[in-house]
Amino acid sequence: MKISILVNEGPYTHQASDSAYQFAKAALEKGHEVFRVFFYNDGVNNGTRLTVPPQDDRNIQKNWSELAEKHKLDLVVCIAAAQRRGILDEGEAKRHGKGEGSANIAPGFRISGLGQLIEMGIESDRLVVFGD
Amino acid sequence: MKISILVNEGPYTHQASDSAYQFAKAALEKGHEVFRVFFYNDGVNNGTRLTVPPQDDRNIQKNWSELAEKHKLDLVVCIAAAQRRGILDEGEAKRHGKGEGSANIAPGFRISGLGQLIEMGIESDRLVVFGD
Amino acid sequence: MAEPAKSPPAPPAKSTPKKFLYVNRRAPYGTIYALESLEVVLIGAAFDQHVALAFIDDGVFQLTKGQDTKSLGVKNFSPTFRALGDYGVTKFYVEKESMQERGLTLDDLQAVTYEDENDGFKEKPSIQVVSRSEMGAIMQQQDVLLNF
Amino acid sequence: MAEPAKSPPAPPAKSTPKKFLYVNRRAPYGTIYALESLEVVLIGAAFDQHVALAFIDDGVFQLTKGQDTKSLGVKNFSPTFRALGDYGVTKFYVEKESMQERGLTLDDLQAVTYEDENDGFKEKPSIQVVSRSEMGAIMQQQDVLLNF
Amino acid sequence: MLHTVNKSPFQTNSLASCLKHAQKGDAILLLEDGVYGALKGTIASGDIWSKRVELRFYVMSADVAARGLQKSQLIEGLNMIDAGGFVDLVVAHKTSQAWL
Amino acid sequence: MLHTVNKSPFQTNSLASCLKHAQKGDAILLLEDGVYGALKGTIASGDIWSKRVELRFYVMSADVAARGLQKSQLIEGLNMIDAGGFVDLVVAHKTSQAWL
Repeated sequence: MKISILVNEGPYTHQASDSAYQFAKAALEKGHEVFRVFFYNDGVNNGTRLTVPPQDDRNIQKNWSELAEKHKLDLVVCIAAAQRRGILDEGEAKRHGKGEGSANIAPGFRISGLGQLIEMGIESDRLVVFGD
Repeated sequence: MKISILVNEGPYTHQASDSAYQFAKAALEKGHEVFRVFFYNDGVNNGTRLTVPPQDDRNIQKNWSELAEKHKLDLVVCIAAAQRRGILDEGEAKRHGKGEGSANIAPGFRISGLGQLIEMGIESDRLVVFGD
Repeated sequence: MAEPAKSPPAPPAKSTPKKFLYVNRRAPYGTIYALESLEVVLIGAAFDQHVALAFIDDGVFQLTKGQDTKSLGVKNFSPTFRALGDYGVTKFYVEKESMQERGLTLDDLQAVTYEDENDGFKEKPSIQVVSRSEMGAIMQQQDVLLNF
Repeated sequence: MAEPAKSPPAPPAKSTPKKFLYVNRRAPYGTIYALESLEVVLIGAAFDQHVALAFIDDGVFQLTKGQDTKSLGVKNFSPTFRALGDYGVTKFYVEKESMQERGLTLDDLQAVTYEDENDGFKEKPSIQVVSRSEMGAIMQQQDVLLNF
Repeated sequence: MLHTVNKSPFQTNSLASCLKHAQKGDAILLLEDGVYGALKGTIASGDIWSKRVELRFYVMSADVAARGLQKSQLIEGLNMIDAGGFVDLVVAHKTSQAWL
Repeated sequence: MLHTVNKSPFQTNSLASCLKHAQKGDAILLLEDGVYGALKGTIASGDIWSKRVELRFYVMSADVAARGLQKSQLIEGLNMIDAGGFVDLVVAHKTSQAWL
């Protein structure tokens, strides 16, 4: 079955991203297709490559990036929400004059518009929401 | 009177940072000393220079940075909370191999330890907490 | 009303529009969820799906009239609700019990209307006050529920 | 018990330790607040102030015994509470009514103890169950209240 | 229809509101801090107890374990599931709704 | 002592818990979504009404205006203040506590 996931909260502060990750992993293990994971609201903060969690803690961003690589997952960060919260890819960083090297989007994530959220609602058999 | 402020939430998602800013500004206008503003939990996200809020919205990070410059405010971002959430200064970015130019701490903010929070509790006449 | 536990229906073909319900349970301004939900509604209106908004619990506060955010220094987004009719978003289900619990009547909410193109562009109210049990039934009829 | 409305007392001299109360009102793991509050307590213990912890509302869940976070993949920080005695943090005020409302008894909480250096290093319980009105009074006696 | 509740019933109105809107035969999944709703003998447990026949209740076992809740403390007859069980629930219901 | 409440009493237990712990003569400031606690004729307004003599209540006027609440909808006798008034309240009380 084609399943999509919406994540509304950032890493560590709320359990939402952990729950979404465990759910996505289990869905893939059961042979379902994860059509897309959309990160909205503070959820965009999952997509920063700059996190350095304590050594004895899980690395939530890395978990997502690795899952994306392994299963060709589509991890989409909402552009409007990302701009408000300071998550930029190279194009965005340049466009807003933030300086060389300041793009902070993590591997496996891409920035796109809210239309991607609507589209995944249309295209997927199931949509599951995780938030605060 | 010597007043300190603790901000526990990031910009835009919760009103906490707006409330704290309005409070700090009013305290300064009344002639009080704002000894320190400490950003903890998701509050560290107030200190990213990469935000690009919509043109018709307030720029929360810039508000803080400008208030800090005007009044020589001490804006401290907790290092442990900042590492979890991907807010780094140049030293931190280098230490963790994040690449040239990737430091994203905003002007007027500095990264330091939790001891600064305890110290401001000891040194200040009043401590006011803003959060979710 | 209940879904069968083990036999999900086949997904609709791509060309069949789906029923989207945006469920608003939070007050405006204290958090950004109401505003960012509205941004999704605006984008979603371009997609030719069936769209409705539900306002329950503190979500009913999003529709109060006379919102004035000047002193707060944040954007007043309540007028945007009134513009939704032009985008074909004309179903605002507002829960009666949620209003009553909060001391609100329909008079405390702003008027939201649309022009019905199937009825000589007559101006009609978008807000429909429904009971809690009607709201529960409405939720069951959707294809996609969006919660923020 | 009430503070005078207009005549605040002078702040204590720098050398006088202040009374810090960490007020825990949230459950562990669903949000990070409990963990990050504990991190402040650990750092604060080095500062030679009077420190106490209050557990009210869902905060009482932070002290349940038998927490096992393996399947969740997050760090179990509940053993840290047991280490606080070694840092001189020996006052855990737990609210009786909050426990009762949640179906908890003292038996459901882990034992937290400290060695009393003023009493031959005898092992004593750190947890003190107090009534809600006692908790209200304890809050009034503080110099700094920290809420996360 | 599947409802997910991730909040403590002692802190927010999410579970209460969910139970008022759920329809006969719906499934309710308690996860994250929502698992505190599964405790028996609390000021909130009456709500679930009175709906336990009309609705089907599921509880995320990893969240129960993390919070140190013992089986003997929980309302009888709730279904303990893991992330795979969560996926099965989603698949088995046309729609799901998160009571955030 | 000053208590600040920034949550809607319909969504969380913050105001209820605050009022159970506040002591005679304490000041309570409702701000952000906490101002909904100032509405009269609601399922939550009895709590404040019954404590209005024992405690002093303040409401952030900018938050009331933003939410479109009219004076006629609010419990009588609460003190409307601005950010400067908030500062004065903090100065006038040795400690403050945020019921987040």
